[in-house]
Amino acid sequence: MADHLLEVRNLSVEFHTASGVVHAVRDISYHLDRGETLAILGESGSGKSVSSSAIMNLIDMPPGRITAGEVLLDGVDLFKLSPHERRAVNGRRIAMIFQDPLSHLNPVYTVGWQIREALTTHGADAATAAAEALRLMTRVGIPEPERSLGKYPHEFSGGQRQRVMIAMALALRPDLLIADEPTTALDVTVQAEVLALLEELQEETGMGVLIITHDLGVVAEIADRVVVMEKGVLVEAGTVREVYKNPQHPYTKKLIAAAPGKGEMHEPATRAEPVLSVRDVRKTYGAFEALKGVSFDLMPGETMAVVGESGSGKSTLARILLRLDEPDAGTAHWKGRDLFTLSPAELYKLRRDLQMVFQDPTQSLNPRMTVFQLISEAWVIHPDILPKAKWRARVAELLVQVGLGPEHMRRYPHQFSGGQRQRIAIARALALEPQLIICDEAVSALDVSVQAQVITLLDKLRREMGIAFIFIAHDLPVVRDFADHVMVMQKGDIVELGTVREVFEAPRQDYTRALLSAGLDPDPDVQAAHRAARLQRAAC
Amino acid sequence: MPLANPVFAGHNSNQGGGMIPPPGLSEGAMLKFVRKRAVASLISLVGLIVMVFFLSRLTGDPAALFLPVEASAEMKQQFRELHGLNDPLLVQFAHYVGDVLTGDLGESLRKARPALDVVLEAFTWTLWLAVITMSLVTGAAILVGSLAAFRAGGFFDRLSSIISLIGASVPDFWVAIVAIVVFSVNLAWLPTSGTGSLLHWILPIAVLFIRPFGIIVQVVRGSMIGALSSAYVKTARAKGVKSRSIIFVHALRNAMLPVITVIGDQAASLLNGAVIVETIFGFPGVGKLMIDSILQRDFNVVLAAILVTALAIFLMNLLIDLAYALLDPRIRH
Amino acid sequence: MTLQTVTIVADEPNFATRMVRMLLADKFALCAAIFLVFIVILAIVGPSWLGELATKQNLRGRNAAPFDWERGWVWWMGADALGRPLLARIVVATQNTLMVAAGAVALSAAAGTLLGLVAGFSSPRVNQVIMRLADVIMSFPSLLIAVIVLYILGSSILNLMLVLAITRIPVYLRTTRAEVLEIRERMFVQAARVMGASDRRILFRHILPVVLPTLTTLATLDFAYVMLAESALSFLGIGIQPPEITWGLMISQGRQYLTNAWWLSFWPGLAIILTTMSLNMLSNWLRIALDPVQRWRLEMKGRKNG
Amino acid sequence: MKKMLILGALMLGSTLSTAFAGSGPIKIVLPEEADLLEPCMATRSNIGRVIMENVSETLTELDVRGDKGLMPRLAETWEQNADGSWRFHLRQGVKFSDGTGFDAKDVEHSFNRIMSDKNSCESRRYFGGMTITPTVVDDYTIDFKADPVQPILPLLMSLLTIVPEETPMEFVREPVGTGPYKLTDWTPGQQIVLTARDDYWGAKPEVTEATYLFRADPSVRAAMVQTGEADLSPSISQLDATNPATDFSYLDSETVYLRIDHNIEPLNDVRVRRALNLAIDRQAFLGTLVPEGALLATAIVPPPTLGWNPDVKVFPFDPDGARKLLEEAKADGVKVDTPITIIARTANFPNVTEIMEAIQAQLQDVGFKVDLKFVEVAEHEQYYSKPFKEGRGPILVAAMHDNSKGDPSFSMFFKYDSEGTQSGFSDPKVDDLIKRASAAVGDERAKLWKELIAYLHDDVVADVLLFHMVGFSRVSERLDFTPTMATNGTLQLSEIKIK
Repeated sequence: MADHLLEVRNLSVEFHTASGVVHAVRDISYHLDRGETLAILGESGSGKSVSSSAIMNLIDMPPGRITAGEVLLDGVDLFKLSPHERRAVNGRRIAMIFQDPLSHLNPVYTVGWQIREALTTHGADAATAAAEALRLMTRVGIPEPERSLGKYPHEFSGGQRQRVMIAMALALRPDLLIADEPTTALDVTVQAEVLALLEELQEETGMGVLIITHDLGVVAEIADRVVVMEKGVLVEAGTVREVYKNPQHPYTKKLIAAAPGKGEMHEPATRAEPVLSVRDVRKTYGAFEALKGVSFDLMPGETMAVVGESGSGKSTLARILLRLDEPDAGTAHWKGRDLFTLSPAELYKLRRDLQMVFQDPTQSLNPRMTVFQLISEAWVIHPDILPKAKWRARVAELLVQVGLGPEHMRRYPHQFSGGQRQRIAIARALALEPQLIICDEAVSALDVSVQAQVITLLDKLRREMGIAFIFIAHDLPVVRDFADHVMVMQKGDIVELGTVREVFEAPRQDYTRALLSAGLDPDPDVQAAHRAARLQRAAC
Repeated sequence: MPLANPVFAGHNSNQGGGMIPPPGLSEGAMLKFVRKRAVASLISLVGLIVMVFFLSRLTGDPAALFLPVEASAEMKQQFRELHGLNDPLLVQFAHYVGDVLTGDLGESLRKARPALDVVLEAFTWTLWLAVITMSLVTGAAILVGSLAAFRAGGFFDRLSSIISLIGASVPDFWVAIVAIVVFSVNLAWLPTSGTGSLLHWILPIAVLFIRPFGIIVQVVRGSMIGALSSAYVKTARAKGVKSRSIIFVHALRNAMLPVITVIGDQAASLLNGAVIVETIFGFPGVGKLMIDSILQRDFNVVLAAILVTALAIFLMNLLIDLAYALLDPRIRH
Repeated sequence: MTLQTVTIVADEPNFATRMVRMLLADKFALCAAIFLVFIVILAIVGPSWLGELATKQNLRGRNAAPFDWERGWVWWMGADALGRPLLARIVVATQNTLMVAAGAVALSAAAGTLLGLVAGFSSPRVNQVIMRLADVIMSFPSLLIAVIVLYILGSSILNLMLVLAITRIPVYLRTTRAEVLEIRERMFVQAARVMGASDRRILFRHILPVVLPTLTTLATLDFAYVMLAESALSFLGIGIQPPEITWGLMISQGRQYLTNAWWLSFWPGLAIILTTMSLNMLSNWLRIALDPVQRWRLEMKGRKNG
Repeated sequence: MKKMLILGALMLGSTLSTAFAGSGPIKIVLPEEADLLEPCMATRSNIGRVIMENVSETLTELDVRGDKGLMPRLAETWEQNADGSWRFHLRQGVKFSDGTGFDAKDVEHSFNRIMSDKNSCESRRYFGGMTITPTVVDDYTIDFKADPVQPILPLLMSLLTIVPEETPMEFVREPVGTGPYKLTDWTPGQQIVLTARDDYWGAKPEVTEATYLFRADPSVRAAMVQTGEADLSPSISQLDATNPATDFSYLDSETVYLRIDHNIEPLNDVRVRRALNLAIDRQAFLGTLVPEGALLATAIVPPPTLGWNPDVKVFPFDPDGARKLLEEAKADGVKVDTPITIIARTANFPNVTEIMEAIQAQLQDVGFKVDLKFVEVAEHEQYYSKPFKEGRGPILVAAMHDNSKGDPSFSMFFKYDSEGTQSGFSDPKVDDLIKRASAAVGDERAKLWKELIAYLHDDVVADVLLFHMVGFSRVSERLDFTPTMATNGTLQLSEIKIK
């Protein structure tokens, strides 16, 4: 038994919340050896992070409570250690990196200070710590390591910040590294790099890695074994291959099925008169060129996917088309009228045609309005659409249309899950009977299974109502099943524009190819092949 | 969770209360910011002077107060003539502005000496009182608030919140008088009032201490609870950092921004003079001077006092901006 | 990291029920609320109930000591310098005291919030004008404003309200403006804009409700502050003038007797302390109760207790 | 408590032997800081208590301790010339604290200075309504010619502080005088220090140095003497005056009264005015809201004043009589139901609020409708002094009047003459009596004042006279000092002995 590096036995943790006691994890057990990578796979609310928090002593008690179980590190039960001994374990024997490095790094201290602190906390003297910090920064591949030590977290890019986190975590060569969604907020290309770095370091140090993720691709890329969690319960465990190829539990099956990028690709209809015609739109913020002359056409009922990494200008484009921001130059003709020269009154009329669904429904729905108020607000603003007497019936109709029920009308957004909230946001957009909906990362924040459902909903609306979509995403697989045309953006420029098949099967630009190959495939075999190809390319 | 677009990150910047310099500025822009603030303050200052000048003159005739009730009409007339109070208000104002621009803030009617001298003398005392009190308050409130936040809901938290609640709820003149009765008269530990030795400072400072302490403790506590539950504290715990260091090194510096704002507000009200404490303890500060001067319709002193304190508050606000930048590198550049 | 294991799509209890439940969960706040309700009732019925008794003078029975259980209950707190029962006077004074404070808070909150909304949402020029105005009031020592305005207008309950309100406007103004600047960039405001909502609608339907809890908390705290400020004005002799009475006035009248008849200023002082403390406690509770992120603390406790 | 108080007035002359007299510095705590130390402003109490007769001296001095009347100070003798002017023979060998000698030119300059329009000297007011020309006869003799002739000119000279002739017309901050002390330190807001002069012409005082401190709060002042932080506080609150060993009360020359505005109905009716007087239970205030030692007033001036009339009796407390008078007036069509407003000044004198509230209650008790309004000093002044506002209702102005000068002329003209700034009525007989009394001397003068006082009180019922107030001092046991009526305005350090 004691020969495992880490062993979690029959762990149960509960939390006291507003809605009563929540059993965050119930009776879960798993183990991890040196040099091995174990993935805990689960969607939000599955309790996948709870066991790691218990291992790191990060559960706030109250409201949390560990009701049963033990966590053995080399056979020693961590729960039985004195606080002092327990603290000595953290950082030294077990280290952890987190999903959002910007908020997990202290914003007011330099990264050098923070790395050195990890060392000095466990007894290193200042000089050693300084030298070691520099070595670590160099090792994780931060450019200009010496100067970078004096910089603050906000001065780095997202990928670099995660590298800093890794440097800090590995400062004391821990036996175990817990990585909680380490690449979730990163662009695909950066994600690949960070995962590669993790693997390299694991090989160097022989540590065990516990990776917590919702992404099957990440599991396929990095893990040896995987445990799947649903609602606090461990439903399936095994090697990555076994679980993917031969899932036993229905939940696992559902997860695997929901992974995007496997359906039929759309064949766009023959080109008609474009409903939206964008020409040479430019926008700068200070010295930063957000859009460098963007032009494209959108046909009625067609879906244009806009894909690009952060900073590519795709969100700016959305805001400008909706006049939430003013362009510096360019035109955008909607049914023959230039959107950018409309007077406020004309704009008000046109708002009905153009609607938007935002990335984060938690933030785009006013928390103090009921669902009914949220949806019917459209008719308060545009009273000529619908007489007040019919509002209730129409809201019910819309809710059914997006897969919710009329009984949800009186509730507040926070009572719904993320996917349900996004459905409400879509219902709100539909209330104005628009002809174009711009979806800005509308599914990025959602779990995979929910993502699939929302996309299915959007697809249905397109087919039934003939609505055109501009669908902005940072992830290529997501748009594969849904888009007619794909526009790839990089640093304010369109680098590639074509039908979905052209872009996915015969990309013309290196950048597109890089994006495609950096994307992680949930199938471990496919992903292994991708990886081999990538390594080969890198070797050349 | 939200994938913040860096383009909008600058755009969304908080300009809370016009206090925090917008982020994303270079060092040179900081100077520009200071200059902009100075201009804004100058406008406010001019507005203040205009307002005080005319409002105070609506409160009555200084002659009636300076001279005894039996004074004849001619004496009053002659007094007004002597001090230029017979001119139309606008003419008086023009004279005043002209004098101020040449650095002359006028004479005190009551004291027959330059108003600025009178004010600066008093302001020195107020400044010291404010600086010492605020230093003590800040130190104590941070310590107590942080510890309370660390074990939120615990015994110390409850105790400190009750104490700070009482502190924020007691009329200060009441405390002042009771303190004199107890500590000076009955126990004879401290002098009742006045200035002279260091001992004289204890009671006024102690009384002034109470309310800002009560308020700041609560702000520190709230802000620290937020900071202690933040992600970077989790990181620090994962690194095995000691609790003391987590509180006072990791969380505190992050929690200080809202605290500094409140400290600024409280310090500003102390700089405006602690009228009641000054009155009771016979402390020659600017607050009592201001009230006495308006009671006596000694307008030049009132105006000079307003001018001096407003300038001091402006400088303090600049210092606070500087402190923001010192504490938070995101604001700094 | 959020722990939303189960999606509760059950109907939540309505606002009032929920607030009552959360109030029951916090013993301190509950006591505070009960005390305040009691005080408000006294304020309403006090003058008509005990008005006569509170003004009946008896020079021979001046400064009668408290705790004389043999006399009627109104005498339990002793009598003032004119032999009037202190307890009755405190009850009668409640109305003026609360009226001044409530009036001042309501006025300043309304004016400050409105100006703050406008400043945060309109052109930079309007914003500048409003902010400079706030600066002027801020750098005007509040007691000095009070003295000057009360001298010009004369001292009455209404003017006192007005003066205290003026000095507190910037507090609301600055808070509202800062919040508006932040909230107007939030996604749901953008969403409303995309729907074509007018500025007014965005301001009052979307932004104001979000700012309101902060302002409510602030106003509760300010209520306490204003009561203390009123008593400070009385101390300086420029507040409410007899025969009107407020707690603050009673303290300042009684303070000269502090060494030989402590009860004259002690009881009204206690009334102020208890009321302001209750308000402070209630505001602490409100800050949590109105914050969706923190609310669970109270709801959880309520469940455990009930 | 009442028994513990010792009436200062009764203690006069009973000072213990000064066999073991010591000398040394003392500290005095005053309620209000002297904002100026200008000799010509010494008639104002906050200034006078510091410099009057300590730094700056006068030609004559009124004895308020005993009954010596007007005593010589810088003038050794004086007499009236045939033309009605007065001649003063000055003391020789007197030096100012700046070393210059004192002579008639200094007196002339001092007088011209207070009359100058380059300053706002307060003492000028005592010379209003007359033209006075000083003429230097020789170095140590000076004539003052007054038009009209002033019988009390030597008394007026007790209000003229003498400064060296080099003194500028504008206000000075460093007073130079001939007194036993000179100003050695003045830290505004904190303290003023006077030090005894070696070259003073008179007897050397026991107090070698006096430090003046300033505290607004009366209980703090009392506490300071108790704790030894100060040796003398000339004014403390009645409530704090509980220690018979240190606390003295003294008749302080302040008279509290309600000035009646006779011009407005119903106050124009003498029955109504009498009813006001009968309705007030003055006796009930004594020992309660007003200190026990206070006297019920029958005149605007306190008893030691020339012409005070012992035959005038205080109005009895007779609510029924008051009601009857009111009914009579009402029957004659006087609108007695008109609300009358009492205007009082905030913090005018101790317990002003309570006293006024009690008076309000007593007046209401007999059927008056009375409002009470407290105003601040500047507004009070508008109600108190002419020109009165048009359209005002019937008002009673509660006021306190100070006359420690020994002669009623300082009060009568202002308060009762048709031309007087605070006069609420116009009566030819009163005007005539004031005029005649002011011009008279000796017994004739006293008789006329007496007549006036009786006429005002009994026939005109000019106002509601209330109390001659009592002040309280706390004196450290190491001092031998008894405060007197004059303590309100002056505090002669040379009168303070150290045990």
